[in-house]
Amino acid sequence: MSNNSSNSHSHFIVPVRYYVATFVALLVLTALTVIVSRFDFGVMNIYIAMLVAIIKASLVLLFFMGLKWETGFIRIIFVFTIIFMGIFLSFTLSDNATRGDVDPVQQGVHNIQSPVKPFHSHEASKEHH
Amino acid sequence: MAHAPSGTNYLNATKGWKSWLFTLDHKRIGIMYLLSVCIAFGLGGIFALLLRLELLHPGQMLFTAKQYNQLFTLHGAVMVFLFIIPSIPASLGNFILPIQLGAKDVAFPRLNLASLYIYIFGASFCLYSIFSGAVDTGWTFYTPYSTATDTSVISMTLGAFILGFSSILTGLNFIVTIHKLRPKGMTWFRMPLFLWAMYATSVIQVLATPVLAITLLLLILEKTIHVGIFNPALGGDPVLFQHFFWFYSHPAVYIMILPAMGIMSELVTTFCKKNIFGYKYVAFSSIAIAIISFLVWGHHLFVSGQSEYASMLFSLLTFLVAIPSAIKVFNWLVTMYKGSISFEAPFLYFLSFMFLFSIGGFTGIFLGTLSIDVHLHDTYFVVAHFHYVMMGGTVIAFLGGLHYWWPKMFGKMYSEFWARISCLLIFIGFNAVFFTQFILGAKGMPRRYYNYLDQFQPLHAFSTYGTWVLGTGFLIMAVYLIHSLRKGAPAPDNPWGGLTLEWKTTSPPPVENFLVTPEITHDPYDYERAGL
Amino acid sequence: MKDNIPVIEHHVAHHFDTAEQEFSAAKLGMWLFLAQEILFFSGVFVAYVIFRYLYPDAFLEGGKHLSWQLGALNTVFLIASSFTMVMGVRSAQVNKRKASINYLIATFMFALGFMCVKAIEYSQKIEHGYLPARWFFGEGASDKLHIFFGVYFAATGLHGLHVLVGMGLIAWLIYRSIKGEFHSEYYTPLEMVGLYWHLVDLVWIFLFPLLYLVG
Amino acid sequence: MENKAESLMGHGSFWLPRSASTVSDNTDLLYNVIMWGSTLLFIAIIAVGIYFVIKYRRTSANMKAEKHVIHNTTLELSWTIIPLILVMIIFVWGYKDYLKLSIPPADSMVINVTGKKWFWQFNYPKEGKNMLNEVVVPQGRPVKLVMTSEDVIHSFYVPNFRVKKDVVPNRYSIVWFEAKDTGVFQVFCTEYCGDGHSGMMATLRVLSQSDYDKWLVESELSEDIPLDQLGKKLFETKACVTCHSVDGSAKVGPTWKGLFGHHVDLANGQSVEADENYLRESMVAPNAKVVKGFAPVMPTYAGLLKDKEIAALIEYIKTLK
Repeated sequence: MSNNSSNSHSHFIVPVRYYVATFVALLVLTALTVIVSRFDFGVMNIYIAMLVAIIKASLVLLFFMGLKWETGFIRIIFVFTIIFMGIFLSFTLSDNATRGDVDPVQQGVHNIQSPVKPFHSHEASKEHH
Repeated sequence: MAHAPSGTNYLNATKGWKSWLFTLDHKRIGIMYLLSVCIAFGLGGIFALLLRLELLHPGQMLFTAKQYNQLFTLHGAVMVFLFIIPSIPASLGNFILPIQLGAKDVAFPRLNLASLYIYIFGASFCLYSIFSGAVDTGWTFYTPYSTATDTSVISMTLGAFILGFSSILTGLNFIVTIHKLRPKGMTWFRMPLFLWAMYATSVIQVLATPVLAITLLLLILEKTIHVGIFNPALGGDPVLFQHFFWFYSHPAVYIMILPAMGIMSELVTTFCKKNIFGYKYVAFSSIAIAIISFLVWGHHLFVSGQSEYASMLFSLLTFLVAIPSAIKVFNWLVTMYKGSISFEAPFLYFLSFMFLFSIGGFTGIFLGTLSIDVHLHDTYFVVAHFHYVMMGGTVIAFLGGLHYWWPKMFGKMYSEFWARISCLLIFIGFNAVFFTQFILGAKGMPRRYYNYLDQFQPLHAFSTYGTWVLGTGFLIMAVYLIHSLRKGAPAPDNPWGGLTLEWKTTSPPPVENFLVTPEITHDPYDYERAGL
Repeated sequence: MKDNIPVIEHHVAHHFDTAEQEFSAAKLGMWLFLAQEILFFSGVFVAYVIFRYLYPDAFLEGGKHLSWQLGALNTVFLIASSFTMVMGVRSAQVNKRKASINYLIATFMFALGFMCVKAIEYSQKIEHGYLPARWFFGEGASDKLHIFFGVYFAATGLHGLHVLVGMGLIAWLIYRSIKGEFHSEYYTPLEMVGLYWHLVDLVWIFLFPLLYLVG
Repeated sequence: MENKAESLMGHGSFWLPRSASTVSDNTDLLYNVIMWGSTLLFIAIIAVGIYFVIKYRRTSANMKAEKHVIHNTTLELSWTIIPLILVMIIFVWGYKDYLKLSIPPADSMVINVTGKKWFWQFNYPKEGKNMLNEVVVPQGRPVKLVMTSEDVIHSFYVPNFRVKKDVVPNRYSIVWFEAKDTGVFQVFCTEYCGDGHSGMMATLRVLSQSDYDKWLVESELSEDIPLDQLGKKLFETKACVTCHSVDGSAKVGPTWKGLFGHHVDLANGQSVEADENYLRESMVAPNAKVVKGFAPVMPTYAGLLKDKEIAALIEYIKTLK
């Protein structure tokens, strides 16, 4: 019952150069993000790291996962997924960020039982394990 | 139209228990789901009867406080996870969706069977938790109570986690089916509104349920290895758990109600012999509900310690979700205008739904209003509100759909007389049980109370008497439906005069749904064109 | 036949009209599955963001306790495995079936490398007591450090589980490829597992800087 | 002094208990507006429905639909926009009232509240008073409760004041009110917190400013009543009654009836005699010896009971033969 199975020939076959270029770009960006993180740009560090991560993720999505060649609906799914994730994140954060606006006593936690031992003089272990 | 009254159909095509357990036919899977959810409903219903019996008088009657707490938790968990969420989509949806679409099966039949077994696997975890020191946290598993209690939280959450995947896979299957298996001529706007509703439901199932999965997983991690993020003693935030939990569980409310709305659209057109009023408004309001449902979860947290700003935001968005629901109600109402209305049992369920769901909707406005929710939150008012929506809405619609498609599913007619009696009893009993609880709640009676002040006793007793009427209604239904399977008159292909595709095949349908592939050339409800 | 692999023909399931329809249905289903995977992981990311916002010190300190070198090595492993994965799929599409099998084996090996590095990392953390709160006995400047490690283990643990599942799937693909099931006419499972595998890579692309670098 | 809270069912309107704080009238007004508005709309929907159902029922003369009206944009838009406007009005109104409920006046008197399984502890930081399951406030003065929990989430709810707020462990939450009238009001816990949840109630007494001042200087214990009678009183006021019975029935904890002088089987397999020392220990370190068949859920009363009160409770237990 292999009726017109030749159909699958019509699939677009991605030229190898896209894959190689993506691969190289990902490696370069990884190196970049590691190097940048070794310098202290203050709060900018996380923004740079996230920007690079988003570029890397886009490359994987567009080329490795073939989103560049996909039709409308799959893109819509993807966009909605990201939107809902964004809503989840931003609404939850908006709660945490504005707690205590009415009365500061409502902010923060008290009396927690932390299992963390205070730091002594293990400066060496800080960087190496 | 195909006629094969004495021919083979999906029920008798193959025989033996193996032909059921290993079937890939969406209709048989739907029937097995139907059986499963009905058992779950019976179990949850018995829990409910026992709960109300305990509340007949203040003080101890049948159970200790702990047993009562376990009972209400099990009632909630069984009803939500085992019954309502899979009720319409997995049973009626599985059976009807491909047929209404004009497809031979769902897109992934093996996956469909797998979701059934995942459901049963998850359900067995839940059952196990009943017998291994039943969980007493309430179905919401709020931390830190759930991480501190010594009852079987882990097996119940694991069960719900697994059931979530059953739900995700069903939703995924339906979306792909609707996208890829529409036959020629079945354009988006020629789809019956039940399919639009199922589509919107599936979107929520796929995009919201995974958050429940991660929430429950983190809860299990919290309980076993103390990750700390939900545990205030370790610096975590229990309110964050509530955010996580309701990010799924509020959209889940729409997983429950949207398919019910889909059934209502089918019922009103068929029994009024009239095209739906405002097809596109009804269709798009389903999609609108699905999207807005993701934005409102914080209205469960108005008094939880959530920030005032976040509460304002969630209250605003909550009111927006009321609009598409209202649009649907108005459109159904006007659909009846100048129709030819007949009052068979499914239509009685439609009328009950209109009555009960409207009350559920209006009382939702009280709870969405910030200042009033402060008073009503976690009282019986909330209990009554969500029962009006979940039971008065979803369960009533489920029963309406069950009676509507019963002849199609089994090829047998049930007793119309007893169906009307039972519908009436359910309607009266339901209102007796739950309308009373609105008054109790507004007066200040908190929910999840094992014991209560003597002054609340008369109303509690009245509510309990109502459950007996309600229970009788369901008992009668069980009897006449089972009786119809053995002794019922054979059903014609189209007993109600419906126009959607399921009525164009035999009752029960053949294995591949249609003997002749149907041609679709016009609207699903075009009674004018059909000349009926 | 260029390769000495038998060709097993694929039969289109009865409810589909064409192989094309079947393929596109599978692909759509897979993307929906990936959507739910993303939202599944979103829980961990939300937890990360919230607690990073609440306890910035703990998260800055926590990142310093992790080895960025091992993290970077793992990133390279996953990127490389993603590359070999697409090449594996592509080779099957153009009927280079031996090459396809070799690429799949390479993917598997990179994944194994990832898990080995992960094991080294975990054992180091365990040694120093940087564990979720129940067993946490490490030292730190911030008293919320255990929260960082709670998130770290939840996130990397779930990701690691996904890698393990992916390895199982790839092994299964290798077996089926050797049997000759995949060729230019039929390679749906290859493509689907490929998509899954890239998602695992995608999650790591975010976890790596968030946990290891921005400390 | 009358200690029983006023009836929630007996006073107030059909729907709501009597409104007794300065903000509760706002809540009630909006409640009634929504209630009457919804009722009218609901009746309208049902009336139209019933009219259609009767008018267009299937008869031999009406075998098919008379006319197929299938869309009307004006109608659709009007029943989208009008409800939208209505709910937006309600939203803004509710939000404004909510802000009033949320923001305590700057000159509020502060009482610290601790929720525990299963009682409420009230501490007056300035006045130095400690109370259990009972709180006394002056009339006409804003009171701010700064609340926290020692175990799980509880919720502080006074129906007559229309205020409620969850009480979360390791965090502080606030609720405030200003009582209009004097009286005794019911306090509930409304966040499920376990076996004693429904017993976790307190009473809130509102006194006129002069009575309140008098109450402040009054000594907590009246010296002249016998110890066992004092113990009986404490059994109620210190929330022992939530978990223990005096009639032989088992509640969350074991009964006190016939307890004194008898042997008690413990969860660890041992058995002890219930003498004074055992009873005292069970109050200040309840989890040291847990009775067989019961969960170790009792909080410690160390610091909550004075020596004399412990002695009084022991005397009371002795009387329960």
